[in-house]
Amino acid sequence: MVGSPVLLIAVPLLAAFVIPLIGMIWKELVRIVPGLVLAYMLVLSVTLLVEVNQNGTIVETIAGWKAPWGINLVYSNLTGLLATIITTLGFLVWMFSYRFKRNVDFEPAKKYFIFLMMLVAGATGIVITGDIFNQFVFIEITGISAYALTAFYTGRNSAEAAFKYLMMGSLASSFLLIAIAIIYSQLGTLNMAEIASKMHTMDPVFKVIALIFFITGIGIEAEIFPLNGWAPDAYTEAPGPIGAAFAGVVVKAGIYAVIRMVFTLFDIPAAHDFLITIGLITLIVAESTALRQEKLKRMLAYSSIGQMGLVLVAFGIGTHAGVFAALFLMLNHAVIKPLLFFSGSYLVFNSKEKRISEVNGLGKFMPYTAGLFALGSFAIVGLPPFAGFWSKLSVLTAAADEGLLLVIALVLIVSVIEIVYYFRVVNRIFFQEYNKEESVVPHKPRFNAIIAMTVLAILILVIGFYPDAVTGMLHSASSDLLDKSGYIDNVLQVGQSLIR
Amino acid sequence: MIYLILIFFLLILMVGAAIYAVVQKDLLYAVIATGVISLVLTVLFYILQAPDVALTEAAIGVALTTIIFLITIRNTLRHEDEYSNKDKFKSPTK
Amino acid sequence: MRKFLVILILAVLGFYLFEAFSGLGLGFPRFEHGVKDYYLDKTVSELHVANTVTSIVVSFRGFDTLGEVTVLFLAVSALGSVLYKRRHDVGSRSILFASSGIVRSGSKLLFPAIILLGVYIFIHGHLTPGGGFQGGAIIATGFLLMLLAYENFRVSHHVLSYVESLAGIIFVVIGLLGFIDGGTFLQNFLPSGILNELFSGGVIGIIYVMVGFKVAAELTGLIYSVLHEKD
Amino acid sequence: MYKFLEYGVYGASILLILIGLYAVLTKKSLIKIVIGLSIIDGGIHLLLITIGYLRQGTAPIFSPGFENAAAKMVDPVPQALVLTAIVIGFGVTAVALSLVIRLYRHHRTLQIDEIKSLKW
Repeated sequence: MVGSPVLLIAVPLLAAFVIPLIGMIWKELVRIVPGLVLAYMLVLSVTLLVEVNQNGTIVETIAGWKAPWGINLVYSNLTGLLATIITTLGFLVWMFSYRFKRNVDFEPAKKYFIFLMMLVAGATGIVITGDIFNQFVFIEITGISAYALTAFYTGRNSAEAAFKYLMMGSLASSFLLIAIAIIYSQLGTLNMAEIASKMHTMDPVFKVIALIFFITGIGIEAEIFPLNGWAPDAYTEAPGPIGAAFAGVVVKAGIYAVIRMVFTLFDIPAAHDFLITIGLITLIVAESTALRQEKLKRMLAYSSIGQMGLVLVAFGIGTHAGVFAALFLMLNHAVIKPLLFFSGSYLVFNSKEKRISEVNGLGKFMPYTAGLFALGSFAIVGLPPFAGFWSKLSVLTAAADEGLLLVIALVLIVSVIEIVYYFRVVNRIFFQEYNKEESVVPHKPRFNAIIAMTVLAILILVIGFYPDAVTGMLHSASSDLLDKSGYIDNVLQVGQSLIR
Repeated sequence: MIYLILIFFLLILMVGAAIYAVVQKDLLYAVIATGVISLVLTVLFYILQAPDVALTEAAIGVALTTIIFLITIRNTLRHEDEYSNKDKFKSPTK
Repeated sequence: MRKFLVILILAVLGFYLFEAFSGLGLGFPRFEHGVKDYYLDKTVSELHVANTVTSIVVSFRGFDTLGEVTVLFLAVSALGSVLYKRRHDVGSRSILFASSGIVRSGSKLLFPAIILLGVYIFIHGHLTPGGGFQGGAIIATGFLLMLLAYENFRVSHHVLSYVESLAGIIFVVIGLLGFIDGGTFLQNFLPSGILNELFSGGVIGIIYVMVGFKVAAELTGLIYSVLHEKD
Repeated sequence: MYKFLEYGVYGASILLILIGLYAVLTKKSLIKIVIGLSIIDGGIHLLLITIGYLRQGTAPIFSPGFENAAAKMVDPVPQALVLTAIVIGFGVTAVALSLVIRLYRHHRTLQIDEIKSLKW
């Protein structure tokens, strides 16, 4: 036993309280300590994942109260996989932004790293907790860190984006609280496993109302279609690496919360059709909006929303193959989109407007960054030798098994749209003439940023050429998600064996 | 009976204060009305046998939230429809 | 037009919510096997804590409380970073209104009493209504009173930051000690004493006092930094 | 008569939520939006406490000599949840107001349609 899941939450919280004190001793510690904590979280989550793979789900109780009564943390194949994705990205984002804002005052830099660490810790908490109110608390932790990071630049638009995000996030948490109130008033418990086991006794009307409130509440973090108004602005106005953190960390946690609700807590079959419908709408609207964008980060943001729509569609298929495809998509998106954000933020580093038209001919001046951006673009649209290809293929096969021809047709059309807008950018980078007036002044990426991007690129290539490296893990994670009674038994029984 | 009438009075006061807070154009009065809502909520929590929550609401809802709103209004604008004193700031000599 | 649409949506929403909740009934025991009976039982028989809300907030759902003080901590940090100005031209603070002599001397008289009340409330959090949040918020209102009455009343940012960090560190460390001692985070490792005595409930009292200090420091810091925001 | 009370308490808390939502969705002033958010919070807190209420119940605090009074106590769980939710709501309100102050600093207005430099 190397540690336990609770340390994934407790250590960053401890570090967050310690940082203001040690910052008075040596200022550099403020940057180093969050990195150490994130690295520790990464190592811990990986070792725990290995252990879970061998010995089965770990259920951790808090304060010695067995499962239905106390709060418990569930570290299974699924949650462990997502927690590993989240902590990996958190560490890479830290590494990318290590020397970020170095020339600026001490105060904002200190807070930047605290917020980044808490964003990752909160998202991990959302994923591994087994209690709906505890999940609400972690959503708030993630939310406040995200608002603060969005408003980090003192330019005029960032505060507006942050306010928009805060308004929607605050409404979302209100809806979540209403849903929690409905569930508690009916079942008298807050533990997810016990809710799932008692759900059949609940009045169907209440069930539907509660599920609607839940999905509206969490859908805002998960960027589901009518609720994603905050996302493009927040991605655009936040510092570059934070866009990657949103795409890789916050959204993953939100999607996990949605699917946990649909697959485990609520036994409403129509919810799957609902996921497919809402996912398709999200996909089409977001991708066709992305086509019209003029700013690079906005385009990436809409593309990210579209990918989440595709993930929801794949989850909505509901079979083992569908869930596998969805998890594969999430993994790939978590690897590729941060690379695009990282390299994209260096491409338009010196630009004020961050327009796509400004990247003309940058391929000559910063070949490495531009090459990585191109690699990310190829991977995300699903060109054969890269990572995205396998996940798109598995979505299509999963849909074909169920005979969902409309889904297949729409996904293919959308892929074409994706190819158009990504290749437009790649074409501008490599095949257009560099123009002194219009184009950006190239900016050489720092050493730590290059390492972070290279790690992501290697991951993409590994998944692309040798997908078997991850498919085993994804298969066990997807059977874990579909095994509802197993989840309930694990939580309630392991809880009982730990009675003091 | 008296008890019920008291509760109804409180509920009506609370909803009335909420409507007033939304309709009122003068933000200072709107904020005071929000404070009234919190105050009534405090009493209601006490009646509903939740003294812990009543204490929290009294300290945080009535005192701190109202004050922080008041400071914000003091630092910004007092009227909802007031269209900024932009011109004033741009040309103070005018 | 937009308003009518909104009112229509809200009417539908309100109808369903009212349908859902008016069927519940007010004041009847609803569920047979809810968690609340267990809590009410264990708080007397095992934890020896008189106030059930306290035992839930600190022990049964103590993780929520840890998250919650973190939310406040993040809110204070976010406030500081959002209102941060590069040029330190925040000289005098904006005064809400000039206070008269009566207010000044009244505040001076009330201030110790308010602080005492707050401390009393969070020390007796496990026996009487109230606890760390309530006591901390009351202490913060005491500081608020002084800040409003005296223009040049100063609270040291460093002291607030120290208190806040130390209280948070002690909270997590107590949790980790429970983890080392009993195998689960936040587990009680002290004798739980006798019901209705001041030293009862094991770590619950200590944790709630720490929460009290932390909340007081955080809320005071929050009010202070907003008050010093001058346009 | 008691039935009216039941409708009254639930109705009032739901009305608070709806009034707050109306303010958030239609009002143009930033501070009004934040006021709306805090009204919604108040409504939800009342709703939760009402769910836990027990007729003729007592507060969930044991006094000496009444250690077996658990059956007549109101539900303590929603109270604990509301306690947490109030503090979190205050934190979010404070962050929102600080953002309002910063927006005012830049734009010299609180009207949403004048601040619209990003697409809403």
